Amino acid sequence: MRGNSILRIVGGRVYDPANGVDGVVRDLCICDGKIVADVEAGRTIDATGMVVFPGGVDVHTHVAGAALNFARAMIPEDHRRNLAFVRDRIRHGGIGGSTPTTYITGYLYAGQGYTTVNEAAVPILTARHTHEELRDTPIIDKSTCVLMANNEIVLDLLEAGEYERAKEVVGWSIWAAKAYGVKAVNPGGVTAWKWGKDVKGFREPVPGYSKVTPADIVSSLAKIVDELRLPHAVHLHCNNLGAPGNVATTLETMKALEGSRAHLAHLQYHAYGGDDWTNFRSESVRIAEEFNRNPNLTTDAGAVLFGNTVTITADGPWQHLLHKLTGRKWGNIDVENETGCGVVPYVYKEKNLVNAVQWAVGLELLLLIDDPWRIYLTTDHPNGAAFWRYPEIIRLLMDLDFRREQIRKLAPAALNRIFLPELNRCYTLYEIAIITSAGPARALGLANKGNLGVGADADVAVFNNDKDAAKMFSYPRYVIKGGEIVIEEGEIRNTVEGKGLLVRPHYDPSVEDFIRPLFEKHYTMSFDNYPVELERVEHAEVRPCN
Amino acid sequence: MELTITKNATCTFCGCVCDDIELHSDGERITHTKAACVLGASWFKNHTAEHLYPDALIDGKPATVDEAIELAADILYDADMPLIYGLSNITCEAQRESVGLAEMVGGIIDSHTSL
Amino acid sequence: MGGKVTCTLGEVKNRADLVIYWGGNPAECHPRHFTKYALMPKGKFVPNGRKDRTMILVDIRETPSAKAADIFLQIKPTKDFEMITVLRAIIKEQPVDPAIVAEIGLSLEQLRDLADRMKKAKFGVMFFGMGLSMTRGKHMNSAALLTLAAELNAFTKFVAMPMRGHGNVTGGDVIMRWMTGYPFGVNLARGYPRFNPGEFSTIDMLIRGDCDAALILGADPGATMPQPAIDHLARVPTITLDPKVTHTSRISRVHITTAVTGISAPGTAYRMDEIPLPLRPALKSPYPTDEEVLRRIRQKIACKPLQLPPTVPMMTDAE
Amino acid sequence: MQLTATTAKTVLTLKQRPHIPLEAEVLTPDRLAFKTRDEIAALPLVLGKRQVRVDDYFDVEGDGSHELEIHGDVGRVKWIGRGMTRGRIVIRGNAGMHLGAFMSGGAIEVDGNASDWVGGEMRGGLIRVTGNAGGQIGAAYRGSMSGMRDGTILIGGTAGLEVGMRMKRGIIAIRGKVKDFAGLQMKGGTIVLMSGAEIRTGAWMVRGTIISLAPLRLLPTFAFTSAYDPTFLNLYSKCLAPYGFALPRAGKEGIYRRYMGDSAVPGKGELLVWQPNSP
Repeated sequence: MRGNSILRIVGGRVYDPANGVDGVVRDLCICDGKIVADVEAGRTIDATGMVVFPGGVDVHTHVAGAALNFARAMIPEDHRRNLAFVRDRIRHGGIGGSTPTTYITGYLYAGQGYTTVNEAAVPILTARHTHEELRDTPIIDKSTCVLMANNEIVLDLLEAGEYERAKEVVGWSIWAAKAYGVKAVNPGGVTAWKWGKDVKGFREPVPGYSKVTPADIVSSLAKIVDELRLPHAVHLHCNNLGAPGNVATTLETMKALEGSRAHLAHLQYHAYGGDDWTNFRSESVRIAEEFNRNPNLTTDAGAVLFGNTVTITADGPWQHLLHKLTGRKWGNIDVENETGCGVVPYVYKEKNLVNAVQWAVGLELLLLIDDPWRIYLTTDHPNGAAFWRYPEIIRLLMDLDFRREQIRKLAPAALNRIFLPELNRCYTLYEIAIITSAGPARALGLANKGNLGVGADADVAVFNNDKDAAKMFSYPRYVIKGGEIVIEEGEIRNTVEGKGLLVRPHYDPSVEDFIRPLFEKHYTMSFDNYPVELERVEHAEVRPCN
Repeated sequence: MELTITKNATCTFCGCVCDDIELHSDGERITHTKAACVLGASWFKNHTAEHLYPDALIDGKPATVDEAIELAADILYDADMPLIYGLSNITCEAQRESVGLAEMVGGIIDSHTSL
Repeated sequence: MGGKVTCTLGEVKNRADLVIYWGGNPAECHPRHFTKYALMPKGKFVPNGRKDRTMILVDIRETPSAKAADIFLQIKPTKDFEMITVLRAIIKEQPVDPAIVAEIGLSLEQLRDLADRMKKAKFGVMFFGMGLSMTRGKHMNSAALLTLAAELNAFTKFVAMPMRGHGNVTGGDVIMRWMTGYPFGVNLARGYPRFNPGEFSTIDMLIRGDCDAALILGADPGATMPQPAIDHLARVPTITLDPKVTHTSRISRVHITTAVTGISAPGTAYRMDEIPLPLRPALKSPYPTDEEVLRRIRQKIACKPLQLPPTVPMMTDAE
Repeated sequence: MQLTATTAKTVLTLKQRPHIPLEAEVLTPDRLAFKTRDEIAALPLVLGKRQVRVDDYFDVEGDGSHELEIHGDVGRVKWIGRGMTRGRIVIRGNAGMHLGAFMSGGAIEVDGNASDWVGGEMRGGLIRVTGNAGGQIGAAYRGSMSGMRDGTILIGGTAGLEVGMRMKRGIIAIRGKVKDFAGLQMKGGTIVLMSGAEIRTGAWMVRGTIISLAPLRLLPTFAFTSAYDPTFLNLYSKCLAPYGFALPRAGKEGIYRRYMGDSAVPGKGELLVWQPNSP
């Protein structure tokens, strides 16, 4: 696992925001998989004229597990439309496109300089499956977030006012799923979907409950995550995703958090105004202003790019609506007592007003939120676009002329619904290094990632300094993962195995005596077969909670 | 023979894959099942740890596993279009190996699902 | 093709007040489906278990499962697709031709009553078996049922699920999906996965003679497939891995005896609702596991000169 | 040296029938037109996992041209004419799967039988088969939203399942009887069934027209609307007549009964079933 090669990368312009290093030409030394102060002997990589970044970190993506794998089978046409990957001496073959197969996912992430990803939605019930897929996802390190905001044991406890016990259950569940963090998707809404409904108001009881509201679920889970001292804040997919006028819910959610840490996932999908699809518009300014005022929050863009993709989310009711709106095929799996998931193929079109607004909102949030340490580059892969299209977004952020050119392609009627044409901010390379690596690593509480300081993991990406940022970030010259060169001259040279990152929060083991009878009553498998054994996580690294 | 009890065992006879079965075994055979249905119980009792079949056969004659593996590798390697089929009554771990093998020998892999 | 609207079995246990079995005989083929998962258990929202549920069986003959049904709808053979298509029209209040409906073997009133029960259910589920998916119409029959279930969500909550037969067949689908993007019938000859049922599915391939070697494991096609398919298996060098010497073993060049899944071979298996479960073998086998044999075959091949796929350009739909 | 396509034909003659299917998407006028005989002979085909050359399986006569003639039973040779945009392919013998799939122009003529997926997702051009064909003619590949988007497919014999599945435009005419699910989920275009079909014709169709000169067993989700003389059939008659597909006009000999469906969708497709006047 741990790289044993000795490397010295010389002459590169280093961007290491975690250590305040902004484009300084300096050597980087690597030994035993870590960044070290100096090395003797070993291989030298001449990076003169190139740009050196810490390996990318994706704070929110869907790359493995039952829902994504369900989507794979649903879209053979997408597989055929995109170039596949042909097996060679080093690489396995597989499918690219919107839902790449597991090996290809690892190659594609590494192939754009990313070395750590967070799979954002894992039910406990199928966590075993997710970990099996992640084991077949090479090169990158992987963490997972376990779905808790529609877990009926937790919701029933919150309804009964048993917060402390809910906390124990969450702690137990994280360890059972061998997860790293806690995900909340449409709090209460997926439970309601089990009866074909959605939650009505943020402060109205969840259908089927008399007291507990989405607001209660959000604030309780945020508090629980803080009290369990998880390295990553509650990872929150707010209610009302995608809906016109959902800005109100998002603002209310920020308020309900009352200063607790939270990571608001794919904020783009939660920043819309209007009452219906006809007057749908961007509310990125209001969202960004409120967000800027709340230092307890981090977020990721969930940006959209035009083209074909497939949408996958635990947000079942939204997916049914999307299916009805588009007439495209629809997949849905409800997972007993825990969550659900919906799958609908989708195409974002420049000439579609709603899509144009969505495209703009993602970029607007990235440009309007003033602290790059608190907003990260994502597309909510594959929902907004496949992750391998990140370099296109980087170009849109860095290159004002290019951005204007793209804005001109939008339906003219979209222009008075968005703010993007008025925004002139351009990202610097330093800021790109923050939103793609140092920032998300910090949000995940991974001090040894997104960091080129001595002692950090030797996950490094070296890029040509190309004027076209999309090209630059699509073809790294070198990618080093855990001290091993995995990409050289844009080609995969080595497919090392990645680590599984997880936490073991403190909880009272006797909570099992509480869960077991409930489980036996409401589930259909044996309780003893439910938790994933630690050996099932390949190269598991249990990270501290403090 | 000493009796061993296995709890929460999983039955793979049918697609229900019930995982609440208790198995009592004497080391050679499963002597008793709890919670299994008729089909499951007979499935468990039908398979023993005895050496009832030859390790391997080549052209119908007993052979060693090594010889059989060697020949199997030659056949799949030399074929232009090998087919790997079945995958129902095997573990996921074996299924994963099967897909890897199919990739390696450039073949087609298929299961009962295609029927 | 359309998608699929489904759930894990615990959702059925906790919520389903309308349970429909279509073209299957769980009483004999999946005996605990009634008792452990779908019909008898008391669930969170169906506290009285069986009493809180209505069970409807649709089949072409009266099987022992009919005894467990509240309503048994016996239809004429090969009329499933017609019946489902009519139900799709009825739930949308679209016209149907009563004279042709009669050919299904049910009256229009019976079908209207069924549609009505479906719409009025709080949580409906349709389990379908090989009586649907393996009879005339095949994948279109399954697609029809899945579409009906999806469309019922305009009125209430409804899901559908295939009653997968053989042990871990579901695991095969799941793993092929993550490794190749497709659930079965995957052609890897060109170094990347290709999928086209009918072209790359086993029976068709064997009958046309499209393969020149075969490895069979976890199945006994020599006992179950049509004779022309078996003949081709006998014609080409075939390798069989099985805990017993099977019909297929007898027409094979190579047979290797392996340990029994879940009894003497450890690992994982997927339930029909795609929940992975660990296996806890109770016996030690004198034989190697399938996994081990496969790994050793791969190791042997790895010692030979590497076979790389053809270098011709990839076929994509985009060109 | 600038090569120009000659007016002469390129002739490939099958030397040996492959023991497993041979994939030959390279055999299109577009790819061959500007190549020499030797270059054509060296072009790659795929036999299972192996790469072979055209001349491993074919004798090659003539340089590349827009006119490709293939002799021999190429019933196991797949993807001939894939994506072709121009020129002509004549096959004197049976043709394998996916003949003319994705083609957008030119013509393919088969003097023999063809297999499944003739003209799969084709965009234009003409495919004519004198013998029988398999299933999924002009159909959508798995998961695709639509099948053929334009062009003409004419089959002299019978055809299999799912003819014209999800087709959007274009014409498919079949002289022999076809199997189940003709016009499945059809979105537009026209299917002419000179000898009718087995069952489930027009299942789940949204739009488009299926004309049958033989009685059909209808799904219960089609409703009779009228008996009439569809004047637009003249157009089809003119277009199809040269190939021997004559559509009778309503009048003394009979009339077309029009049904609309599939109400399960609900769709507005039409089935026109010829009803001869009883003598």
